Amino acid sequence: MLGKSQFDDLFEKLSRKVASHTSRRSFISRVGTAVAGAAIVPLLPVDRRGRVSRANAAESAGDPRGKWTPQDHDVQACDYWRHCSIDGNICDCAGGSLTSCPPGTKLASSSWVASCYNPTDKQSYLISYRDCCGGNVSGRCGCLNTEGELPVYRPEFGNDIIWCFGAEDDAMTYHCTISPIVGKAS
Amino acid sequence: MLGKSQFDDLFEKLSRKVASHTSRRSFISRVGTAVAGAAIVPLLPVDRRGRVSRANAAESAGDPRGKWTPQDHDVQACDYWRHCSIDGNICDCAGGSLTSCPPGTKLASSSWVASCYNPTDKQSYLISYRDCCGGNVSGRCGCLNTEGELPVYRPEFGNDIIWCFGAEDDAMTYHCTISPIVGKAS
Amino acid sequence: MTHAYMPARQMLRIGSALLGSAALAALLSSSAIAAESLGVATAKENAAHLAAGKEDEPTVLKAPAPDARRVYVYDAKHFAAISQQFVIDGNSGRVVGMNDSGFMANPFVASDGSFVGMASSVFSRIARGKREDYVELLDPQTYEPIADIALPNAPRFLVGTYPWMTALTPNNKTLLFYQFAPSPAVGVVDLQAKKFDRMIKVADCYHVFPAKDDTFFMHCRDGSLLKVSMGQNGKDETKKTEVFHKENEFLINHPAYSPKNGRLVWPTYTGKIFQADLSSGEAKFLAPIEALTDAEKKDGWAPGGWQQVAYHRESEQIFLLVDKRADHKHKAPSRFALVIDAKTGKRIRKIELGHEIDSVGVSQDAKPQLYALSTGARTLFIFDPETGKETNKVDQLGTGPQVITTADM
Amino acid sequence: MTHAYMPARQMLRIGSALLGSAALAALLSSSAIAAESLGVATAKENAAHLAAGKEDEPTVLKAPAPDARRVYVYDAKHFAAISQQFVIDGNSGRVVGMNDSGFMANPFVASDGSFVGMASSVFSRIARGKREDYVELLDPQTYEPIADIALPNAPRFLVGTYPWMTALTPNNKTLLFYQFAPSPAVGVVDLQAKKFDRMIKVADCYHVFPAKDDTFFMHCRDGSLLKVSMGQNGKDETKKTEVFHKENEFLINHPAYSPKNGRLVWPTYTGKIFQADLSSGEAKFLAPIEALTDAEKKDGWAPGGWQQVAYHRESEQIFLLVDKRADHKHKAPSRFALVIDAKTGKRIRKIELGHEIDSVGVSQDAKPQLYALSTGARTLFIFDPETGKETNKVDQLGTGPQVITTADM
Repeated sequence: MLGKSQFDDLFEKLSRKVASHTSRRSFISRVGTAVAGAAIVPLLPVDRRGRVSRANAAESAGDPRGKWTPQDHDVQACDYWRHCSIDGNICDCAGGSLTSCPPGTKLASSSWVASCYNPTDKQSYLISYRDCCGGNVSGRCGCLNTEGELPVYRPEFGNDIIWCFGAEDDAMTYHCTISPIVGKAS
Repeated sequence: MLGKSQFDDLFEKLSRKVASHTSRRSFISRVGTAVAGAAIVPLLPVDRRGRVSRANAAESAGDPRGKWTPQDHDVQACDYWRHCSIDGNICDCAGGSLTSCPPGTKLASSSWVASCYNPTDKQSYLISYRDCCGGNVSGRCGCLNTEGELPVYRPEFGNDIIWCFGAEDDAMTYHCTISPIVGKAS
Repeated sequence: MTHAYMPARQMLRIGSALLGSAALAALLSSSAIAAESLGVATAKENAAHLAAGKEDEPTVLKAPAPDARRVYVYDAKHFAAISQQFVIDGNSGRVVGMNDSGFMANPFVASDGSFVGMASSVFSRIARGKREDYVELLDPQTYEPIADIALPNAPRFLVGTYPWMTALTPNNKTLLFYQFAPSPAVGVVDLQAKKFDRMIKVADCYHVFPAKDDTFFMHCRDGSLLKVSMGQNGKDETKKTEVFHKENEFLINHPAYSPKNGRLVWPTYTGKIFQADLSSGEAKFLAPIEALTDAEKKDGWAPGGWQQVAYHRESEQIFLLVDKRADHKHKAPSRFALVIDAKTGKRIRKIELGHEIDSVGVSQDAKPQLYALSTGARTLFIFDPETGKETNKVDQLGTGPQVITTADM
Repeated sequence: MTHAYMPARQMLRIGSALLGSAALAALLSSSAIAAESLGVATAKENAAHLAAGKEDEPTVLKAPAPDARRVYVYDAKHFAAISQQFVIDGNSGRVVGMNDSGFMANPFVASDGSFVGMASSVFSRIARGKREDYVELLDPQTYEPIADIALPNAPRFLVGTYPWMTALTPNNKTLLFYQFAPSPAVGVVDLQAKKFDRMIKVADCYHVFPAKDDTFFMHCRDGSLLKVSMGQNGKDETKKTEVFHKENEFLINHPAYSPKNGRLVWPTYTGKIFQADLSSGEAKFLAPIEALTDAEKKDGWAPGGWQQVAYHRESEQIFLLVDKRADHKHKAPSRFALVIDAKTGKRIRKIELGHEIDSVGVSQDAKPQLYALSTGARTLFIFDPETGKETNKVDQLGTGPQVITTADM
């Protein structure tokens, strides 16, 4: 893990005040390198406390607008806790796993991030959603979750984007998404 | 309409005894030319009487294996009488009509044929199904009807084939199918 | 070939085996009606034609000339490598054509109806291999290609289709498109010369709102707009406006914009609507509107969907998709549309749409149609916004129809 | 991006609003189970991994080495310009990979498991423009291309996928594919040299059944087989067998065939099963079998579906999809499979599949799995053919999955 000061530095860079003066190219390469490298970099959302999802007794059954209620027992279901801001298809249903890409696809080095609440240990974690690219969309286990999802001008939290930057062969088509943890959210 | 003798001649050519000694290339060009030209050629099925569909009181509701029961009042429904051997998408739902192709597509000059029973005038007609080609499949009003449909070694009655031969620009992708009449079946 | 999908009418025939009777009744009362009446008219025509002893003469049809009620529905097919556009005549509710496109395409339509088109990307082997970005222009009645313009260096931003990431200048002569990586830029395509012109490097800003033929605006991460003046010989200039919204006022991804009068209508996640008049070539910010009352907000009301807002130029009315929803559900569909006076901020009415609606659009004629697209139902519902009544519907629109395009006529 | 399609599990959550309780119960008892258990296992693993303080290290997985129970489901997506193949491990019921292909592709798999592949066609602009036909070979564990072989002059027969229109010779070194227009021919692709070799002109015959590495058979319009001997330097010879079936005995489009023992199993529309042993390089016709009794036929029983028949080599068992049906409904799905002894013609059992099944396949191991694909339900059901019990299922298989491919291991 990076030390506190580096962490804060990164945190600051992601806020709009600093980032508006920063080339996005460098932002992407920084995120990309950090995530692809061995070091796990906690890309802390700016307003993480407000956007962390919390388990709630209110059931969302039957209502697409219902509250996000994460579970920790089925990776292939859209309400699995780590998928709290996934927009696309779960790779575990396509020959990949929760954290690895299916055969024949390319792992992107870039990602968007979210803080997701794990109902088992009651901690929030930073998920760095990585797209598996270079294949037509899998079509299996499609989900649209938007916990903490921000507009496109805050792309590091935006899940509409094809996050295939940095994939081998410049493979820019979307197949599915994995949900690895890159650190604790708090 | 062609005279009786030519009709019989064509009829003979479509039976297996003659056709097995005939190049398929010439068969296709003959069918294609005849259908594309101004003259309407009745491509009579060999065993037409057995394969002509008949209106029947038994309703097929709920059963994909139920008897074909044609109607004459809705062109966009799969059980419209002229669609008795269509396998694909009705062009009327895609910007075409019952007998013409949608804008942007190419009309094939080849076709497969079937005898369909018109419940209004209680006559059977030869339908020469023409594919509209050069566009991705329309996806609207998809139907699978197989009245009188024969195996692929009798291709003139086979509806699995992409019948885009003879379309402008050699457009060989399938968009939808039209159901023009080319003559009476008997 | 076996067909598993089937129109609603077919569903009904096998319905009893699959669905309960309540569900069946719902199907009967909704999806089947619009298409049926179209098929019925055609059947009568053809029966008369046959009875009169006339011959069928197959040909390829032309679509009727486009008017303000020509509406285009784009289906990105949930990130599939190829996609599809449905062209609909809003007057009849008839699909009059379809256009193909590649991965995450951006459709556009000329405000004078003279062409339609899209920026698109294809790959040599379905979803891998050599990538080719191009702009295709199509004749608005034959849908045959008028132009196919190569975009060098694969500059397109691949993202869930954002209508205002790709835009025509008011004179319809230039197409502007957004580039995200490797660094923010806007591509300029000269449609008259049928060639790609240049990339304009910009700051950390997004979207493209053409105000004049040589001027467009963008929205920046810091909450300002960026004015970009396209100069001769690539002498482009950029200038930021004031910051007009706070960092925690999150603007939705799909504002409404009219190049014709330069009006930008931009709601936040909570229904605060920012407006700017860009027609002069300078940004004039109008007083923000609160679409929802404090009581409604407290009760959970908020905008939601994909294209959540539409703007009718002549009447200056804003249409906003809203519903009661939990936090962070800003992309879940809505069952209601608010009609708001853009001048006064007053709510004119609240339309109960009766369906799960993801996107709205409005025709720009004097008595407009309101278009409400349900991605889940794959159906475009057409409303009379004055009465709030559903007047027509078009079903079987692909697998994930999501974007409505209308001409700024 | 908005997702309208959703897994069965998700359906359940909004189910009460859309479906009656009976339909809900049916969903609960069927579709959700298999996938759920896979997701549950993965969740446990990952929870333990996290609790142990271990880091996630994303990578790209390899599929397990293929065995006889590797089953491939091809989805032509109802004539769409691009299509998709799902690779399934029959043991676990898990999708282990997916492969992309173009318009009306033909998948094949090496009998020794050394590669998978497909003959495919793509177009430069989605569904128009320059057409390119090619054969692609893929590694059976990484699904990365091993070879991409161009087929000159666009020779492929574009038709609803017929498994036996494209076939590997027994040694897996040559791919043979059928050409329909402009005149019947069989294309020869040298997979070792990774190049197209030649077209062999043939009479008005169809299908390709490789009997030896240099010999294949076809079926002709006149009811005979055609033997084609591939000679050196393109000196090919053809010879017709006797006519073995009558003109009104219509052979279905998808027979079962084993290149390994040369057994061809070919039912008619009415369930009369012709068999030939091609292993010697000459066609030996066996006594036809009547799969259905006269009483059953009278009662409406007949075969039906897409791939209606499968053949298990070791046990010499034939699996045939049958159901009660009206005339001309030979492509409508079936709810039953007959298990027939290929030697004696005796019916061993009748399996009630409990679903609308379009295609069947069987693994070639000693205790085989019976694969039953429902295009409508987009689900592959796995049965134990001995007990007739459903043992697993794989859902969400594209939009119109239709063809099962297994290795003749």
